[in-house]
Amino acid sequence: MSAIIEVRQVSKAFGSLNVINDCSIQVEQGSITGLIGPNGAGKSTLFNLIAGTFAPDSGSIWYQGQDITSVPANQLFHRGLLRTFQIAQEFSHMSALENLMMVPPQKGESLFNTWFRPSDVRAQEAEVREKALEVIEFVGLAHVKNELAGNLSGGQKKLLELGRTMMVDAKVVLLDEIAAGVNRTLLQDLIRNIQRLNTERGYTFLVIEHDMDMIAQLCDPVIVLAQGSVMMEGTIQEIQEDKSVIEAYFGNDAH
Amino acid sequence: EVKLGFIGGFTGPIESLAPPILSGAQLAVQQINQQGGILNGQTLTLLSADTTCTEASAAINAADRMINTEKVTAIVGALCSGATIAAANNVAVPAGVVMVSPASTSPAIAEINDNDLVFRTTPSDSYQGEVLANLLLSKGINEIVVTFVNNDYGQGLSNAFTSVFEAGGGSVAANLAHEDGKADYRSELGSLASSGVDTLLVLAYADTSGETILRQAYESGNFTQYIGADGMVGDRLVGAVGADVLEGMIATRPGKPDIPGSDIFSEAAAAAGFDPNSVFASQAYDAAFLLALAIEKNGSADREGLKEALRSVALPPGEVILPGEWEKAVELLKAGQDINYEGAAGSQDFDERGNVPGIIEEMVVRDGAFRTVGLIE
Amino acid sequence: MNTQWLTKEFGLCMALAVSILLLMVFMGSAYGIRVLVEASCYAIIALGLTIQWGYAGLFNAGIMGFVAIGGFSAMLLTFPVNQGFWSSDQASDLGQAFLKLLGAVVIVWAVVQLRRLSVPRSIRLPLLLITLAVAYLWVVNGFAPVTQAIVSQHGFIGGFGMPVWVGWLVGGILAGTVAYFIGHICLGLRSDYLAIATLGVAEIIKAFLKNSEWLTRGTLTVSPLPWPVPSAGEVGFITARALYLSVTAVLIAIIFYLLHAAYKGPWGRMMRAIRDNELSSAAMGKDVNQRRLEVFILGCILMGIGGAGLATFNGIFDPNGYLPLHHTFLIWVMVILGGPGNNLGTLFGAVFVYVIWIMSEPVALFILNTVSYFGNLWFAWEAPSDFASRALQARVFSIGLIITLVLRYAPKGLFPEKVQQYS
Amino acid sequence: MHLLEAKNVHGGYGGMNILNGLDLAINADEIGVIVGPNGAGKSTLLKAIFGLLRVTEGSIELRGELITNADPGELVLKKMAFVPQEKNIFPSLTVQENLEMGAYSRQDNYQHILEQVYHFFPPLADKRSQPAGELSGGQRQMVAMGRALMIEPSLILLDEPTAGLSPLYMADIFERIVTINAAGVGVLMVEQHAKQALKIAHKGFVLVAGQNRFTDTGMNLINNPEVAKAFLGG
Amino acid sequence: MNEFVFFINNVLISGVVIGSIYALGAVGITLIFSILRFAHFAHADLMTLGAFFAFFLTALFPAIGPALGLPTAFVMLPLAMGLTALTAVYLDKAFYKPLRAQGVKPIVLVMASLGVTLMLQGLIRMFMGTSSRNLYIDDRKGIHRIDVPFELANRPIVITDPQILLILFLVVAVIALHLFLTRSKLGKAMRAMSDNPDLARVSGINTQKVVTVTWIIAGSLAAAAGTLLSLDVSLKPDLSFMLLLPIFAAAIVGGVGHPYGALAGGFVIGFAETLSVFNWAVLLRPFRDQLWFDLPANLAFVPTEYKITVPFFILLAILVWRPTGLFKGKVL
Ligand SMILES: Nc1ncnc2c1ncn2[C@@H]1O[C@H](COP(=O)(O)OP(=O)(O)OP(=O)(O)O)[C@@H](O)[C@H]1O
Ligand SMILES: Nc1ncnc2c1ncn2[C@@H]1O[C@H](COP(=O)(O)OP(=O)(O)OP(=O)(O)O)[C@@H](O)[C@H]1O
Ligand SMILES: [Mg+2]
Ligand SMILES: [Mg+2]
Repeated sequence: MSAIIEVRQVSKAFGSLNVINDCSIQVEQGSITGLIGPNGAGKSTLFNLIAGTFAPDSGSIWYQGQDITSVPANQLFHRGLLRTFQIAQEFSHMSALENLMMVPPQKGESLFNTWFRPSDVRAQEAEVREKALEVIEFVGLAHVKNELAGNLSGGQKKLLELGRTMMVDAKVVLLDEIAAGVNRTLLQDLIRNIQRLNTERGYTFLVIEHDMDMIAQLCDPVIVLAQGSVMMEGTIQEIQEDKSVIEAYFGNDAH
Repeated sequence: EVKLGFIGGFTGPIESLAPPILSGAQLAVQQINQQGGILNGQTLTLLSADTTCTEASAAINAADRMINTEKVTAIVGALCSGATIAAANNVAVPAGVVMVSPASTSPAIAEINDNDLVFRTTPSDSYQGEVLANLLLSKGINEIVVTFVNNDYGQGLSNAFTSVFEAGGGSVAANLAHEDGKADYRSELGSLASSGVDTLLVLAYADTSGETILRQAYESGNFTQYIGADGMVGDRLVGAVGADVLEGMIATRPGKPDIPGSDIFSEAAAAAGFDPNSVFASQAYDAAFLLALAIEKNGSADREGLKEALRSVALPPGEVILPGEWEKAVELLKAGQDINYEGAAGSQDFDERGNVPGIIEEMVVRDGAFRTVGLIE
Repeated sequence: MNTQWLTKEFGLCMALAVSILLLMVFMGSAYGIRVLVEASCYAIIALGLTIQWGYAGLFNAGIMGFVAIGGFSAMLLTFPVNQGFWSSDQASDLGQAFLKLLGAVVIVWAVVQLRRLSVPRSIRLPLLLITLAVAYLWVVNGFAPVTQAIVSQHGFIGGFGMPVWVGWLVGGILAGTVAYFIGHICLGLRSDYLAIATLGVAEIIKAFLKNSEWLTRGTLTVSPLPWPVPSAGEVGFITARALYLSVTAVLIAIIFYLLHAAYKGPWGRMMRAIRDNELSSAAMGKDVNQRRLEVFILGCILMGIGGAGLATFNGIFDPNGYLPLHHTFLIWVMVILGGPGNNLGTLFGAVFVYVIWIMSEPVALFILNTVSYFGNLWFAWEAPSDFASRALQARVFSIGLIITLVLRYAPKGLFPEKVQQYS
Repeated sequence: MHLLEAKNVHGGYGGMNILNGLDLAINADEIGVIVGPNGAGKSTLLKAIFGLLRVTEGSIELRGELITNADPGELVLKKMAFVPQEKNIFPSLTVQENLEMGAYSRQDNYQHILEQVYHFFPPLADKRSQPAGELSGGQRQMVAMGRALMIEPSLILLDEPTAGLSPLYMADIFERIVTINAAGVGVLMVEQHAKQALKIAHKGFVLVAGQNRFTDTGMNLINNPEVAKAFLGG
Repeated sequence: MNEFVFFINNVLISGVVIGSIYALGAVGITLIFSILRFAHFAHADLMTLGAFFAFFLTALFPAIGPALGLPTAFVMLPLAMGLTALTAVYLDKAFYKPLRAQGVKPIVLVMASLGVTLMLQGLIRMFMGTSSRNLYIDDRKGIHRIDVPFELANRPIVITDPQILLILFLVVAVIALHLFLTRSKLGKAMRAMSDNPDLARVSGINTQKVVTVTWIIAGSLAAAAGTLLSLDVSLKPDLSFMLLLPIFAAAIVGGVGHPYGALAGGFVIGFAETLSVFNWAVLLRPFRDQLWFDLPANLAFVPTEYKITVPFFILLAILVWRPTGLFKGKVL
C-alpha cells in the first residue's frame, strides 16, 4: 500500500493562534483512516487544508504523488477528492434531490451544450436523476426529496451532506463528523455502506469522528490529533489504552 | 377646444425655474380665453408634462404624450435645450408639430434638421456668450476663471463665451465643468482659485449648483468679483447667498427690451400673481401667444400650415399686435389683414432657422437685488 | 398546487393585458405601443439582471453603465459617417493617439510579465507604478490635443453608418467585454460590496461617456439615430412603432427561450447552487469564480443589447440620461416585483413596472387637477400657482407607495421562484 | 403538578403539520430525553415549547401555567433556557459577549456564573475574546450550552447538546446534567447519543412522525428490544 | 507660504469637512446595515427630513441662536433629531416590520427602502417645493478667517461655524456610538440581534426594543448629518440624495458594521476627492525657477469633471485589496 494523501510538515495559523503545528500524516490508499482528537485540535482545519479550502502557511500536501498544496477545492473534486462539512453546508434554496443532482459534473453545465446539444444534456440529466433518487433513498431522505434543503432537520442535513459524496466516483472521501446528530440505527446502515464502498470500489476514507463506537467499527489506523500535531497513530485498541490520549481525549472514566 | 402642450423640466435641475415659466404661458392662455377664446369662441387649453431636463427619454415621452395622446396642435417648450432637441428630433418633427421653446438657448437648437418646425423666443447662447464676453472686456476685465454646469446649456454658453473673450484679448485661466446638484464644490473652486485669478464666472443654474458655488466661493475668500448669466439671475439667489457678498455681481440674461410689450406683460403678470422678472416667463408668454395667433390665422386646430402661419403672425409686415391684444388680433385676422406680433420679450421676428434676434440685459446686484443697468442689442 | 399557481399567474397576466388595453384606449395606440416598446427594451435589460441576481445571486447595481455602453455602441456604429472628420488630419492624428495607447498597454503588460522572470516584488511594484504613471501621462497628453481639435472643428468623430443590428450586436459584445474586465476585479466581492463596486463602475463609465466629447458629443447628445425599421416620419407613428415592437418581441422570444432552457437544465441548477452556498459548490467541483464571471458577462450582454434597443428607439444618445440611481432601481424593482429567478415574472415585472412608471405622471396630474377643480368649485379654494409642477412630485410619491405596497403583499415577487419537483 | 406538560400538541411550519398530537410531561426533578429518527420532529417540538413556532392545537403548561405560544422573552424570565440544535451562537460576538447575552434578562451580578461556565468549559476561558464564529464545532457547542446556563435556569431544553463534542466532554456534560438536575433543575433534551442519554433519563420519549411512539423510563426503553433495534442502533 | 495656506484650505479643511459629512451619514447606514441587515436607501431622505425639521424649528424660534451664540438650527438640533427618530421608528413600523415578520430576503427590504425614499422625496417636495433654503434665518454663518503668523502669508485659513460644529459633533457621535455598541448591554444586544435574531429572542432579548433603538439612533444621526450639512451649504429637498452614493461608498470602504470604519471610510473618500482634483502646480509654483521643466498651469491627477469617479476608483482599489473594507466589515 502507498500513501494516497500525505501531509508534510504543514502549519497554519489564524492570526496569532497556531492551529496546525508542523503536522504530518499519511493516509494509505484503500484504508479507512480515523482522525480523532479533542475539540479544537485542528481536525476540521486540517480537512480544509487538504481539500483546498484554506492554503497552509508552510509545508506541503500531496495527493496521489502530486503536490496539491495550492490547488483550489473545485479542481481537487475533479481529481476524486471529496469532502463533507462538519457544519452542514446545504444548498438551502434547492430541493434535497437537487442538492444531490448538482454534484456530478455534467455536459449541461456548459451553455453551449445546453443550447446546441440539448438531447445529450437531457440524456445525461436523466441518468443523474436516477442516481440521485437511488442515493436519496439510501440516506433515508426519499420522503423529503422535494423539500427545500434549508427546511430539513439538523440530522437530515448531515445525511444530505453524506449523500453528496455518493453521487460520483471518488478516490478519497473526507468525512467530517457525519455521525453527529444522525440517528444511531440509520448510522449503522451508513457505516456498512462506507465499508462496502471501501472494499468494493476501493475508496479511501479519512474520517473525523467523536463517536468511538463508529471509529472502532470502521477505522484502522486511527490518528490522534492534539493541538495541531499528531499525538499518536495506531489501531483503536492501542489508542484507547494510551495514557496520554485518555488524558487528553477520552477522559478518565470513559469506556 | 384647442390644445397646446407645455413641456418643461418640472423636476430636475431647473425645477424651481420652471413654475414661473409655465405661469407665463398660462397667462397668455388665460387672457385669450377671457377675450373670447380661439377659433370662434373655443377654449384654449394648456396641458403640461415633465421632461426632467436631464433625461432625453423623459422629454421624448412627455412630447409623445402631448402629441400622440393629447393630440395638441403645437407645443410650447421644451425648456432645457437637450430636452428640446430630443423632443423635436424624435416626436415633433416626424409628427409635423410646431415647437416654440421659450428657454432653450443652446446654439445647437439652430442645427436641428427640423423641417422648419422648431422655433424659439429667446436668443441663442452664442449671442449671450458673445455679449457677455464683450461686456466684460469693455469693463476692463481681462482675466477670468469659468465654471459651467456640465450639460448642453453650460457647455454651449461656455464655448461661446470663451471663444469671443479670448479673441478679444481676454484670458480664461481655467474653464471647468462641474456636475449639477452636488453638495459641495470646494474642490472645483480650489482648482479654479489655483490659477490665482479672482474673477469668477459661473454658468449654472441658481437653484442647484450656482448658489452653492457662490456661497462657497465667498467662504473661500479667493474671489472678489462674481459674474453670472441667465441661469443665475434671481433675487432669491441674492437673499440666499447674502446681499453684501454679491454686491456688484455682474450678470446678463435675455432681456425684455425697452418696448411697450414688456411693461404690459409686467403689469399683467403682477396682476396674475407671479414675478414678471422671472427668467423666461415673458418668453413663454410670447411663445404661447404666438402659437395661439398662428392657430387663429391658420383657421383650424390642424397642425398643417401652422409653421407658415406662425411666421406670418410673428414677422412684419402687418399691424402690430402687443401682448394681451387678442381681441384686436382676432378681428384683424378675420378681416384678412396681416398682423405682426411684438411681444413681451422682444419683437419675436424669427429668422430662417427659427431664431429671434436677441436682446441681452446687463444686470448688476445692487442693494440686495439684481438690477437692470442696460440693454445690449 | 400546480394549477393554483397557474391560475394566479394567468390572472396576473390577464390583468396586465387588460391594463395595457386600457392604456391604449386612454392614451392612444401610438403612445401605448411606444410604452410597450420601451417596456420590451427594459425587459431585455431586466432579464439580464434576473440571471445575474435571480440565478447567481450577483448584486449588480451598475446596470446603467452597461445599458449606456449598449446605447453608445448603437450610436457609434449606426450614426451617419462624419465625412468632415474622416477626410481631415485629425483622423490620422487620432490613429496615432490610439497607437500610443496600444504601446502603453504593451509596455505595462511587459512590466507585469516581469514576474515570470522572477524579478523580486520589491522592484516590480515600484516599477509598475512608475510605468503606469508615465504611460498614463503619455497617453493622456497624446489624446488631449487631438480630441480638442476634433471637438472644436468637427463636433465629434461621427458614427460608422452601419446597419442597426450591427450596432446592437456590438453593443452586447462591448458590454460583455467590459463586464469581463470588471468581473475579474469585482466578482471576488460579497453581495453588498459587489453592489457598491459595480455602482462605482457605472459611474465611471457614465463619466467617461459624458466627458469624451470627441467620441460621444458629451452632453450635447447625438440624434436622431437610424431605426432598424421604417421610421415614424415615413410610415407614421403607429406602424413604425409596431414594426419596432415586433423586432424587440422576436428578440425577447429568442432570449427567453435560451434562458429558459439554460435555467431548467444543469447549468441553472449549478448557478443556483453557487448562489446558495459558494463554499459547498467549490467543494463539489464547481469553479465558482469562472461561473460567476460567465453569468455576469451573459447578463451584461443582455443589458447592452437592451440599452442599444432603447437608445435606437428613442433615437438619441444622451449620456446624461443614464441616471444611475433611479433607473438602476427601476430595473431592480422590475426583477424583484416580478419574482427573481423567474423569467416570466421578470417579463411581467418589466411591463408592469414600466407602465406604472409611465402612467404615474398623468395619473398624478389628473388626480391633483381634479382635486383643485373640485376644491375650487366647492370650497372656492385657490390652488397655488406652482400647483401643476408640484403635482408632478406626486408621481414620485405614488410610485414609492406602489412599490412598498406590492412588496408588502407579495414579498417574494408576484411570480415566485419555484422549487423544481421530481416525481 | 408537572414542571412541564405538553398535551396533544399540533404544529408545524407554514401549512404542513410536523407535530401531530404529542404528549409529554416531566417533573421538576426529572431528566427527560427525547430520541427518534432524523426528521421526526424533535427539534420542532422544542421550538414549539419555547414559543418559536406556532402551536395550532393542544396546550403547553409550565408548573400548571399555560404557556402555549408564549413569547420566548417571557419564558426566559420564567427561568426557562433553550439551546437550539443549529445556529446556536452569535458568530460575530466574542465568546464572553455570547455568554453575556445569555444573561441579558438578568439585572443582578452574574459574574460568578460566568466564572463557573469558564470553569466547566476551560477551552472557552482561553477564547473569551475571540469571535465565536471562529471556534471549532465542539467549542461552539460549549458556547451554546454556556449561554443557556447563564440565567441559572429552572428548566433547560437542550437540542443535541453533545453533537460534535469529544468523549471527554460528552461524559462531562451528561454528568453535569445529572448534577444540575439534582439541584432541582428540570432538563428536557433531545439526543442521538441515545443510550448514554437514556441511562441518565428519568423519562424517555421516542418520537416518530410527530407523535410519541413510546414513553417510559430511560432504562426500560434501553432494554426494550424493539426500541433498541429501531432507534438506538441495536 | 500662501500656497501652503491654499493647500490647507483646499485639501485639509475641505477634505475634513466633506469627509465628516460622508462619515456622519455612513455611520447611520453602517448601523442599519449591520443590525437590520439591509442597505437602507431612505437614509439620505431621513437626513433631508431632519434638516427640514431643524429648518421649521429655526423658523419658529429664530432668535434663540443669536442669544446663545450658536446657530439656531444647531440649538434646535436635539429636537429635530428626536422628531426624525420618531419618524424613523414609525416608518419602520409601517414598511419594514411587516416584511421582516415574513422573513424576506434583505434585497426586498432594500427595494422597500427605495420605495420609502421615493415617498419621502415626493412628500417633501410636494409640501416644501423644490427650491433651496437657508438654515440661517435671523443669524449669519460665522466665517473665521484665521491669519497665519508668517510673514509671507497673506491668505487666511478659512473655516466656518458649521464646519467646526460638524467636526466636533462627528467625533463625539462616533466615539459614543462605538462605546455604546461595544460596552453597553443594549449595544451588545443590538449586535447579537444582527448576528442571529432567533437566538436573540431565545436569550430573552427584546428584539422589538432593539429595532426601535436602532432606528432612534440612526434617525437622530441622520437628522444631525442633514442639519449640519445644510447649515454648511444649503437645504434642498434632493441635497442628501446626491450624497447617497458617496455615503454608501464610505460605509463600505470602512467595512460594514464599524462606526470607526464609517469614519475612516468617510475621510478616505473625502480626501480622495479633494486630493485628486487639487492642482499641485500651486505648491510647485514657488520653486518655478529651480525646476528643470515648464510648470503647466494645471497639474491635477484628474480633471474635475472626472472627480465624481474618484471615490469609486478608491473604493475599487480598497475593495480589491481588502474585500470587506478597511475594518473587516460584515458580510451579509
Ligand atoms: N477562521 C478561524 N479563525 C480563527 N480561529 C479559528 C478559525 N477556524 C478555526 N479556528 C480555531 O482553530 C482551532 C481548531 O479548529 P478546528 O475546527 O479545526 O477544530 P476541530 O479539531 O475540528 O474541533 P471539533 O472537534 O470541535 O470540531 C480552534 O481553536 C478554533 O478556535
Ligand atoms: N423551517 C422549516 N420549514 C419547513 N419544514 C421544516 C422546517 N424545519 C424542519 N422542517 C421539517 O420538519 C421535520 C422535523 O424536523 P425537526 O428539525 O423537528 O427534526 P428532528 O427530529 O429534530 O430531526 P434531527 O434529529 O435530524 O434533528 C423535518 O421533516 C423537516 O423537513
Ligand atoms: Mg471540527
Ligand atoms: Mg433536530
